[in-house]
Amino acid sequence: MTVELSPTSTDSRRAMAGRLLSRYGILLAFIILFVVLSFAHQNFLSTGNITNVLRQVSINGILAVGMTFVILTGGIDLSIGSVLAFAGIVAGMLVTGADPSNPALALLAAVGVGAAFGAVNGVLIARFKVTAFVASLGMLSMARGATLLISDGRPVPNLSAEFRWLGQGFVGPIPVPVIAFAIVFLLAWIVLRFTVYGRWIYAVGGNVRSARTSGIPTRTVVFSAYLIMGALAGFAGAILTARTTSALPQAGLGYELDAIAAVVIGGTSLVGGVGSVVFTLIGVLIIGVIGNGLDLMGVSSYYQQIVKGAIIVAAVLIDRSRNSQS
Amino acid sequence: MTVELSPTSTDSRRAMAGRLLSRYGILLAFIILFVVLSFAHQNFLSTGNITNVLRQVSINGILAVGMTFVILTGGIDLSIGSVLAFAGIVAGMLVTGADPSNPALALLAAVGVGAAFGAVNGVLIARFKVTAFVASLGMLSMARGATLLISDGRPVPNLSAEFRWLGQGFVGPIPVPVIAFAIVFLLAWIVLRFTVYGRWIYAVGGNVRSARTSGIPTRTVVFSAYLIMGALAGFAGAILTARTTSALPQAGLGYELDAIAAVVIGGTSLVGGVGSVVFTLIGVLIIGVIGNGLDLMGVSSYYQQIVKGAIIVAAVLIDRSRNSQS
Amino acid sequence: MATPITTGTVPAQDLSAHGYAVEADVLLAATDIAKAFSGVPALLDGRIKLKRGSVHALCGGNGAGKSTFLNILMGLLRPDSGTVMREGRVVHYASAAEALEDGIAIITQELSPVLDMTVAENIYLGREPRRGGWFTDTAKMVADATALFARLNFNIDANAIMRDLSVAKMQLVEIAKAISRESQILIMDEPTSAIGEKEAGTLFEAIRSLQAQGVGIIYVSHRLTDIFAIADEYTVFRDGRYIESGPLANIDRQRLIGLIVGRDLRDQEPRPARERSELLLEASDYSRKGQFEDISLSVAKGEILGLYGLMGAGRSEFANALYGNAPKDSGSVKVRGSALTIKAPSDALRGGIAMITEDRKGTGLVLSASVSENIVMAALHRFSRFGFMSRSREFKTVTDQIARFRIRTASKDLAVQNLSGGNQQKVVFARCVETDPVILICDEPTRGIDEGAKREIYSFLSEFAARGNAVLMISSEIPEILANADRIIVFRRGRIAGEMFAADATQEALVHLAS
Amino acid sequence: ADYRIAAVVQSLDTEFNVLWANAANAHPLVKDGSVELTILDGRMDPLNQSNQFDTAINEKYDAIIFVPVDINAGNDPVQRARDAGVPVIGSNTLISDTSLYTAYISSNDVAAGEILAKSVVDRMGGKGNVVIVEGMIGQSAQVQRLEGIQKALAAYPDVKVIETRTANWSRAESLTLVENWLTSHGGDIQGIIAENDEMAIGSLEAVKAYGLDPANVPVAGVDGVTDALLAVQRGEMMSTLQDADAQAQGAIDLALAAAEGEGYAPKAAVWDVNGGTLAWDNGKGTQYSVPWVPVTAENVEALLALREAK
Ligand SMILES: Nc1ncnc2c1ncn2[C@@H]1O[C@H](COP(=O)(O)OP(=O)(O)OP(=O)(O)O)[C@@H](O)[C@H]1O
Ligand SMILES: Nc1ncnc2c1ncn2[C@@H]1O[C@H](COP(=O)(O)OP(=O)(O)OP(=O)(O)O)[C@@H](O)[C@H]1O
Ligand SMILES: [Mg+2]
Ligand SMILES: [Mg+2]
Repeated sequence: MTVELSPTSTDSRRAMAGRLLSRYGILLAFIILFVVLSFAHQNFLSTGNITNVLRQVSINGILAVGMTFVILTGGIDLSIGSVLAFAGIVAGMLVTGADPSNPALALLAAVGVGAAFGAVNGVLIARFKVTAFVASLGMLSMARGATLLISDGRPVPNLSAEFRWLGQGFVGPIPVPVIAFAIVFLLAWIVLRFTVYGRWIYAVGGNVRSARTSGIPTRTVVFSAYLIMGALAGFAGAILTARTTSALPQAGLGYELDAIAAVVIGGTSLVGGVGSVVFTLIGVLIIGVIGNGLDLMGVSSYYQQIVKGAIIVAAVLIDRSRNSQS
Repeated sequence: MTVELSPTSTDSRRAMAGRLLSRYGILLAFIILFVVLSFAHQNFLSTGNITNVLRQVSINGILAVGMTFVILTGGIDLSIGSVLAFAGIVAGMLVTGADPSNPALALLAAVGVGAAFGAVNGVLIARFKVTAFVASLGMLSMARGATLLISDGRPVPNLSAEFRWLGQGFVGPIPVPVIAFAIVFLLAWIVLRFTVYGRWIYAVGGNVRSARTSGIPTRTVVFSAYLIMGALAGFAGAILTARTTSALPQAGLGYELDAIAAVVIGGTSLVGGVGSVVFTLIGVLIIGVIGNGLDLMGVSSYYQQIVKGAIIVAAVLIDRSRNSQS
Repeated sequence: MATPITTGTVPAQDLSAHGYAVEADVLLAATDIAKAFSGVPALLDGRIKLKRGSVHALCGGNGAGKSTFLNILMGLLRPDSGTVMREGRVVHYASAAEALEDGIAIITQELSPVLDMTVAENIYLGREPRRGGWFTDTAKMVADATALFARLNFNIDANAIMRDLSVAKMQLVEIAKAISRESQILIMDEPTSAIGEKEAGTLFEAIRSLQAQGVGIIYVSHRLTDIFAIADEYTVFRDGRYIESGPLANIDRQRLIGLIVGRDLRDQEPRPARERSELLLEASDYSRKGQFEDISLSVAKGEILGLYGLMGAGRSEFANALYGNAPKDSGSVKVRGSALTIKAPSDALRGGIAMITEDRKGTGLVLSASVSENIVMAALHRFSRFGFMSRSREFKTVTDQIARFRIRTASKDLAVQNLSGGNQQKVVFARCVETDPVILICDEPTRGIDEGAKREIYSFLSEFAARGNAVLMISSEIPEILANADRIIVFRRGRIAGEMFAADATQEALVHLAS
Repeated sequence: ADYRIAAVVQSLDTEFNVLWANAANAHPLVKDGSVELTILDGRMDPLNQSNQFDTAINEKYDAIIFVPVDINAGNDPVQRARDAGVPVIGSNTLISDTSLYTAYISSNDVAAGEILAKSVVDRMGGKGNVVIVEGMIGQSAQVQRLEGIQKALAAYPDVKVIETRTANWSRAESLTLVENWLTSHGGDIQGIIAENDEMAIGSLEAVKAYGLDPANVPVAGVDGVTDALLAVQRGEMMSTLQDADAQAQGAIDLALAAAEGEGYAPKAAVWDVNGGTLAWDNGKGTQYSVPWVPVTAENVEALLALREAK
């Protein structure tokens, strides 16, 4: 017994180190990017800019956290941009006009509406076994149509100042959206890492049939992931609306791609079962920092797209090259 | 021995029959849609309209055929819209001005340029193991930037009439783009169904490890799928350019989603290894017929999006409900 | 020959002293092969010398490095060091394709067929019969596959989709596939772990005829009976090291086990005869069209009920239906006399029923999750408070289980897909034990498990039952079922063909009932 | 209905197009049902618009009103309609070969660019650094407004353009972009020229969030969307109204004139507003230019009231 055990324990430490390095390859890529940008532009590291970057990534960050749940179960949600817009309009309608509602109520309504859309996705996918791609693509179209319909295609202006604080306010030196993102991130991290429910999410994504054999309520787990995603899309919609000062029916176009990209750049597998919200955070920051850095340096629109694409690929290449021993 | 054989073979035949029915659930959905639309609008079945629909779907059809190859290997290509635009500009530049090139040459150039982009995707994905999603997302951005750069963000007008024939001409009563799509479709069908290479595409998507153990050059196969996709995106770019009469730098925005949707609605699994280009054709037709039918009936844009989303989900639901025995 | 038990390594030049034939007869020779995974050595000193026309048994406990070694020979893995010689040439295969080209074929331990292709397509994967250079000759492919099955006496429809086959049949397809390559060297990594004895017999016939044609076969199995039936040479690995090799004629079963396990094994105590008392599990009228019909059985407190049958007899399907993992047309179950509705495995688990499924990759493990996560997965409520995992409780339990079942793993946080096959099976076992069941259904529980660990599992089952629980054990190994069950029910074509007490049962009687 | 008219528009998820569509639906003859108006949403894709032309031609509509996504790609569908004998009336943006149109009614985007740039630069006192936030590259509004901006700036040698970048017509994108510019240039930006109102509003928010007084950093946009009118009312930005009513309802009258021929009397109320600069000309003209209306502190209340009424 001891004979077998002794090599194992030192080995396990070495294996651990190797795994950490390879898993954090994407962190390395981020650090390189960060250092390069710090040298490239003197203002990059200024408090003002760091605050900016964090505020800019917060919407995508909230969405990407939700997307992490969905992708961990092996699914995908393309509808979030439209759901975000719908929830934003709903929140906006509540806080405009002569007698605006309490902003908390509007926020709650947005989250609720988002969750309702998420629930429809969840039922279609978990109960009726419609491919996640198709179900959420259909929902993308439906939610956008519904958004345009209730708003008549026009922004909802004149939102109450209390509500706008959600997007534009500060708590001390920290913008409110950043705080919102931080809270969402922390909660997600705790849930995925320390709770039974988190284990279920990973198990279902890793192998549904095995998860079922182990007595895990797989349908409910899959459903809940879309519910969470929807609620977070609604939450992000309220905050985005507060930030853009009116509720815009065309808000959120293409946001799903950015959220998925953040998750995938972080290294979470689209197949499900592998990944972490911490990596998603790194992915979100990479995307945000690239955009900010290129704007700061005044790179022209054309080159910006080329450079942005190249950096994304390079970041993932750095990650993979550290990973390719096996 | 014989005792065991009898149940197995009838079972397998029954399973086969079930699978056929369930596989053609999507065809059933399409037929229902088709019949409903024929009753809903008297012109839907007119030759003119059928020709229209076919011409309208041909670009997405060509892209979706390429996407079928990629998705069968378990991959995805998000870059096709941008690659299409780039190839279109290249073709356009060749056939404009005082001394326009031969349209065949321009077509070839577009295909070549598309294939080159596809090759870069293929190398990143097959050789460097970058996730297909990330690699092609990076390429989406890079190709669009490059397109804007070479065109200086402006359309290339005044293409030669010979070249425009590719998009606007007819052979007998049939529009040239429809013929192009038909040829691409037939070739793809033959390749995927009857050739050894086709088997390999399925094998790689079904189980890479097993394919590798069996001596299939898996990397080359994966690479080739992106190469084909790129070439077809280039081809589609040339035809689109000929059809819109000038080469547009912003062409193809979001086309990847339509192509993927067609493939997935057809029932080809995003996991790879299962599906067929025939189902992709049905998916392409469903998307095309919905758009055309709703336009014919003059459904307003907002409702159109809602109805479109609902029909897509319904079509897949019909498909799945026939499939839920297992 | 009285070679003393060597526990160290034998220098290479000494190999000739062990009765090895002249080099001309050697198809494949490998020396000093080492391989580590992210710094953890899996194989330190792998060696083999395979002769033409010989069946060479490669023996070793779970995690000894056998599969790693064979995958290296096949070009599926790159060794860190060592030499492989193929008929005198030093070779470095960069891929399986090159090894195949060089006349080596493998049946890997982890079955990985292309599930959505037909049987024939799987068999001829990568070397499809062609027509006109580019086109697949499907008709020929199917005809060839059918002829192949006829020759091997396997009962498989060449047109069936792989996904629809049972694990056992998939394994037969893999065997047929490897044989059909007509290679000079055939590597078989536990080819019989999932199939019944009858099919194993068929396989042995095929092996003998290949042997007669001069093919060299490396054969890995934990069924020592099989090894003694078919092999003529052996090589033993232990903990990644080469231990000993020689002609099988010179070694007896007891000593071979000693070499493999590296310690003494106590003999299995025969199960004491016992009275049937209170019924714990009563299943009545289970049917599903085409799979199993009118199955009624009961298991008493303290009893181990064995289910025997030929491949495809419907035992697994019945057990899965009982557990809620597969649909049924009819059937009801009582636990301790009160009815239990089982619609999903969670219902069964709540009622105190746990199951080890036959297909550990498909329905057993979450391969991407760690050893620890897999072990606690079915009983998370026991490791949590208010929905939060208790890491310390998890750590303690997992450490205990790893020691108890001798799971050889670099760390409890290693993804379970990196474990050797036998160790994966032990993880499944540990998980079921953690649910603290009253009734344990185990379908081929010792599949791929080494002799040492098998004993542990048998004694665990015996103690488990003795504590007032019940076990429903499905096994295709007659000696296993005879030694461990109290009572045996035999399935034939989806129906119960008969029932007998283990004490009265014999091999012949069981086979007679089953076929 | 007596006549069936199809309107092929750019995209119904931008406010200006929605205002346009609402105005079209408010045309007296559409309202009373004697004209059946079908609005086809081009979803910002020239190919889609081309397909919709085919549908409209095949459906034998009496006339088509066209708001093209792309100047060049719009020519061919119009040619096809013309070949099929369906009159096409251009509205809002144009195609490069306007001779294909039966008639068109639009506002000159080059002129808009000039007004836009001038308004900002004048508020800057004719000197300082400006940034330009562009629309989606390649679209005619972007190309022509930029042309106008550059034309106007040529007259101000002391004005320096320090950044030019696209924000794709989007408020959220321009918000981020201008935030980043303010970081990199500190307070060194004296004026912001945005090619539409959405982006101007995003820029304005960034300016305010950076702690600058919008009075010191003039921001201007084009279109006169509701949020812009509100911002003008607050004195925070400048905008120029593009008259969607005139463009949409005028186009319908022109289409009906083409379909009915001689003697059609226009029904829309747009022909005599704005000081009579838009003359009906018996419906025989081929080009009608709708003047831009600079939004000022004086007219903004009235414009907002008009908007509320709809
Ligand atoms: N990819 C991998 N990463 C980490 N460790 C691995 C990997 N593959 C194998 N190992 C380890 O290498 C050791 C040898 O495994 P191997 O599969 O060769 O054993 P084996 O002799 O075939 O056992 P079994 O009889 O159970 O199949 C095991 O401890 C296993 O955990
Ligand atoms: N996944 C499956 N899909 C379809 N048919 C299956 C599947 N698994 C098994 N079968 C079929 O069900 C029947 C019963 O198989 P089952 O696996 O229950 O038998 P068994 O007695 O457990 O034998 P063994 O497991 O040893 O093969 C066989 O005809 C088999 O081919
Ligand atoms: Mg092994
Ligand atoms: Mg079985």
